[in-house]
Amino acid sequence: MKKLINEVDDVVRDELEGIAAAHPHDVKVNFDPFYITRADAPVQGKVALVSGGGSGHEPMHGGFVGMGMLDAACPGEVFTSPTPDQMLEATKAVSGGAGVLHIVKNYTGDVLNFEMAADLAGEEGIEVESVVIDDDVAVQDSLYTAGRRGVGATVLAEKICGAAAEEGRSLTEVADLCRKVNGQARSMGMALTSCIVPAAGQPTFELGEDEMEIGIGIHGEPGRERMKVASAAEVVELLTKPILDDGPISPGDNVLAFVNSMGGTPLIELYIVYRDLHRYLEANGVTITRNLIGPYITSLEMQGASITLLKLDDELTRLWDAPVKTPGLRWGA
Amino acid sequence: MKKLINEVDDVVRDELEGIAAAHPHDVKVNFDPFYITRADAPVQGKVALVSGGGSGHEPMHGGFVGMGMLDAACPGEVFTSPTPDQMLEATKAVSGGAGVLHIVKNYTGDVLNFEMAADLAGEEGIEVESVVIDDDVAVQDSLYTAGRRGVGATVLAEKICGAAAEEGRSLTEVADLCRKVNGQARSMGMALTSCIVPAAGQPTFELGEDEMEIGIGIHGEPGRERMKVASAAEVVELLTKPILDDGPISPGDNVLAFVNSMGGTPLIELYIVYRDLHRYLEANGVTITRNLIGPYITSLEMQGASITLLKLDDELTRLWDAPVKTPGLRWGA
Amino acid sequence: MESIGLDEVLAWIRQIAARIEEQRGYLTELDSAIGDADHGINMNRGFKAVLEKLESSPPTDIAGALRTVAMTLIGKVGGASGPLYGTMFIEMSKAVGDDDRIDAARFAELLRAGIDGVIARGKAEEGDKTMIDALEAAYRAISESVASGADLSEAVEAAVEGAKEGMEATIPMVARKGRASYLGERSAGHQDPGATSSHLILAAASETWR
Amino acid sequence: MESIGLDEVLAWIRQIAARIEEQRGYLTELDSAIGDADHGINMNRGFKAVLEKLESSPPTDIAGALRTVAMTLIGKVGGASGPLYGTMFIEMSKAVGDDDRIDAARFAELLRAGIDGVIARGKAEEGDKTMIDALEAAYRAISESVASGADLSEAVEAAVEGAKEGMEATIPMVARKGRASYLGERSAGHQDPGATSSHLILAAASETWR
Ligand SMILES: Nc1ncnc2c1ncn2[C@@H]1O[C@H](COP(=O)(O)OP(=O)(O)O)[C@@H](O)[C@H]1O
Ligand SMILES: Nc1ncnc2c1ncn2[C@@H]1O[C@H](COP(=O)(O)OP(=O)(O)O)[C@@H](O)[C@H]1O
Ligand SMILES: [Mg+2]
Ligand SMILES: [Mg+2]
Ligand SMILES: [Mg+2]
Ligand SMILES: [Mg+2]
Repeated sequence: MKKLINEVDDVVRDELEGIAAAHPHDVKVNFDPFYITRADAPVQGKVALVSGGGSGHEPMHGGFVGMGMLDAACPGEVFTSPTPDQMLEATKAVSGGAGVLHIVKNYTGDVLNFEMAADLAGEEGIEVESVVIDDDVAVQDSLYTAGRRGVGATVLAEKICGAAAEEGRSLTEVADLCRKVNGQARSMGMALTSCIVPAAGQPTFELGEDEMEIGIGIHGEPGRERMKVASAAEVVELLTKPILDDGPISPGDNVLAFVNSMGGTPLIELYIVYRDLHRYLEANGVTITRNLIGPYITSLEMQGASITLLKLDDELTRLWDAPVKTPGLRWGA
Repeated sequence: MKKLINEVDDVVRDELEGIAAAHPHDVKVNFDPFYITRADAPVQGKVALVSGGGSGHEPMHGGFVGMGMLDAACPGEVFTSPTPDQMLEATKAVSGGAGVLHIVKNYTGDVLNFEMAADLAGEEGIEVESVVIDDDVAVQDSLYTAGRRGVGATVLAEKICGAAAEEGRSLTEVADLCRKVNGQARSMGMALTSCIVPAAGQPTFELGEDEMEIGIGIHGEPGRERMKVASAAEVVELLTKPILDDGPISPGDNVLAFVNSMGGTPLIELYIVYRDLHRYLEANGVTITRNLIGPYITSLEMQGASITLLKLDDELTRLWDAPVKTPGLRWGA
Repeated sequence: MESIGLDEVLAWIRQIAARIEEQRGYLTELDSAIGDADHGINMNRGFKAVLEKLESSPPTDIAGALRTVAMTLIGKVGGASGPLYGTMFIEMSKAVGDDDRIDAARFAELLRAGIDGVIARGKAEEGDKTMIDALEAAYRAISESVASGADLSEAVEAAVEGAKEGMEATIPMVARKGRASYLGERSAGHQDPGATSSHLILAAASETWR
Repeated sequence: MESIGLDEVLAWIRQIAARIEEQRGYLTELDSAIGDADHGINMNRGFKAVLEKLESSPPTDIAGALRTVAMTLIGKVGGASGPLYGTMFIEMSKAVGDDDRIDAARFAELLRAGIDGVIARGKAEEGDKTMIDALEAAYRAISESVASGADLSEAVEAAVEGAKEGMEATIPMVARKGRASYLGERSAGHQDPGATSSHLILAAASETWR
């Protein structure tokens, strides 16, 4: 394993110390338990947004704390959900009296831990709503399983709901908006190489020199299908067809297209993917009116990419365009 | 070779088509010859900034075209300097009557091609000044060699000089400022893995499972020393000590610290490097007052990082903070 | 052994920690086949913290010992297994009440309470390819054993046997809960890591209470 | 062969393109040891474009043919070798003027002019481990050969021999120019890619003009 780290057990702590040193004017880092809040938290009268999840997906979530996006993020160990005490403390730290929205990616661990935290926060008199994001079409959705994973739509939901909260909308409104974003967004990812969990020290899975994994999860969970590597245009079709087939996006729609690096794939390749996505959608009558291209929800050093499409309307577009000022996403401020 | 690309020969064209599709309101892409300009170019009365170099370093330079930074970028083939015709056409396209600054990284190819282009532009009556960036302390500087390479300082110079040009400063002033930034900045990089030039199809160099290369160039040029992999803290010292030993930065100085990914190293590791850099500089009496952390001058999918330190004063700080709106770097707008 | 008290419960917990530490790589390997390669790491982090906690604030009764395990797992493990095992030990702690001795029948009751907690939290059923498969099979075995008049050691040994069968039964299953469910059919052919750690937890009891 | 005209010059250029295409991997491999692994790719891209250009706008005299090579290399190669070889062919084109035949002495003069162009642009000297080492050794050899009365074929063969020696002489050198100079002492022990392509360019002449 080759990584720029110190002790394997200190990866998350060291990272948080880096974030604290790098962005002292924007965020506050709490070390016991681990959580990150806006430097100006709590913002009185504003619905507060709290998210969290395993580390290893940077900039998500810690990099999205700041004006116009999250109020707090709870980082777990690498690829491991954080614990209820972190979420509870973060929730208390950012609660500004207007309620707190928990944005939870749909993984059993995240869901269970956030559930416990929401119960505890409720007992302390803080109104909490939870929205579970489950946009990954690589996984068959079903009432009898853990359901779909939460992936790229999380970033979009955090941005859009963050903007709505800044506008002073109520907890119910922001939570409904979050459900709307989740309902209108679909994602799928793929990997060219495996990531290496620092504590494991070796690749999570083995891929042959000429193989790729389609439908990969952001924790290196195996995907739908292992196949021979293909061109960017073919990969785009393999990812985008299931997204379009899944429902919410139809010909004639405007979408936000989010082309994401899994961590090890550089921007030059993302732009090629974007080009092919643009063509594919054009051929299918779907118009890209907003985009986001870069490493925003990563899987350590995994090479690969994911595509997220969010159906846009005027409201979502306006909230997407609203100013945001976080270490990981910034415009208009 | 595993990459999200189509035909190897089309990598740069496909990438440019992606950029054109992604940022139509911000940049214009010219395809014959290849160059990228601000959508609103030429800006009358403003000194225009033109840079360029081989592709494979994204977002540099194309991603830095826009308000407050470059007026044009000329992408060459992967890791190969662009050609004089590109530079000449780009220079003509953005010239707003106040002169054009060529920001050139010190590689023989870039220097020679930009020299030819500057001569040709001069023949066409456009005033051109050229500044060569050579901040890489991994290479021994000498009058009898090609000299140092231009690396991370290029990004900082493009941002700072872009802000100065926006303020309406003259060509001589902007060129002098660029020389000042270059004089006060020093960099050094390292690699954990090799990159793969698409047309070559295999790694540029081989590194053992437990080896790293200290002093690597951004084209996979071998570095100063190959050694056993070490902790982030040790790597930081290996990169930063030569930077501090080199001259311009002394105890008591304020610096901008730029921790850059070579492309395949994810943000989680960069923050750990930043933490260790922060400590190392603190112990050496140097204060970080600004920072930039992310993949900004990459080497395809190479894993590794580089550190650039720029000594700041009030002028440079103010220009760094000035609004910038490009696909790759954005704040205040 | 007819029954146990606080000391034996503490010895059990220490043995769990030791066995998890020892099997950490194996559990993680199982999780890398159908999950995210961290189950051994998670459990080991949790039980190491439990040991520290037992040192720094020694519990004074069985309920307190089980509660310490629960709260530490909840606070340190994260992932799915943290809240699930945390809930299991909380429910066992609640069920044991003020008792200072546990015999075979009582242990079976505690196990039932713990399993019900896991089900309430995780909504898994037998056959979903989770820890529930090992735990339910263990409960069936211990119930039968208790009914046939076994003492604690014998009953726990039966539970371990049951857990082992339940654990191995997960191999052909297609996962319907947890991270492995994302794999659909591809999850078949691999043993569930959580079922494996459940077996380990019961095996630790049997190894201690002889 | 005593002298050559436009047809032989065109044949030479085509042979360069063929040999570069064939040796493309080798040149790139050399460049990956001490450069950035693109010299073969660069040169091949350039000479493929030269072939297309010769098809689409056939030159009418030797100067025009050499100029086409020059301008196409400048416009298509990039890197260090683009402007350097571009300049070399420009200066050869200028030096040939209106001549429609070239003999041994004249070819030596053209080579001198080309080399001087490369030096003016790149500021390298012999011993810097660049194409200049192959080119200057080639020039010395062809000058001697011409002085001793050789015809064009013999003279060019001598030039190739000289280029080969100059190319091999770069192996132990420590680079002082170009990308290889970044390596300092570590550049020793590797043959310079540009010197190798220079040898190839002259070898193509000798292969054509027999
Ligand atoms: N809903 C559930 N009910 C019961 N057990 C579950 C459930 N979901 C997951 N598990 C168990 O948790 C184990 C995985 O634990 P672990 O790897 O620590 O957490 P994570 O999946 O969050 O990484 C699985 O092997 C399975 O036995
Ligand atoms: N200043 C120079 N003068 C003469 N030749 C040079 C000079 N710099 C580099 N070269 C030659 O150029 C060759 C490298 O060409 P190439 O790989 O195509 O360009 P780049 O180094 O830009 O990638 C070197 O092997 C060397 O022979
Ligand atoms: Mg996990
Ligand atoms: Mg090159
Ligand atoms: Mg797991
Ligand atoms: Mg080269």
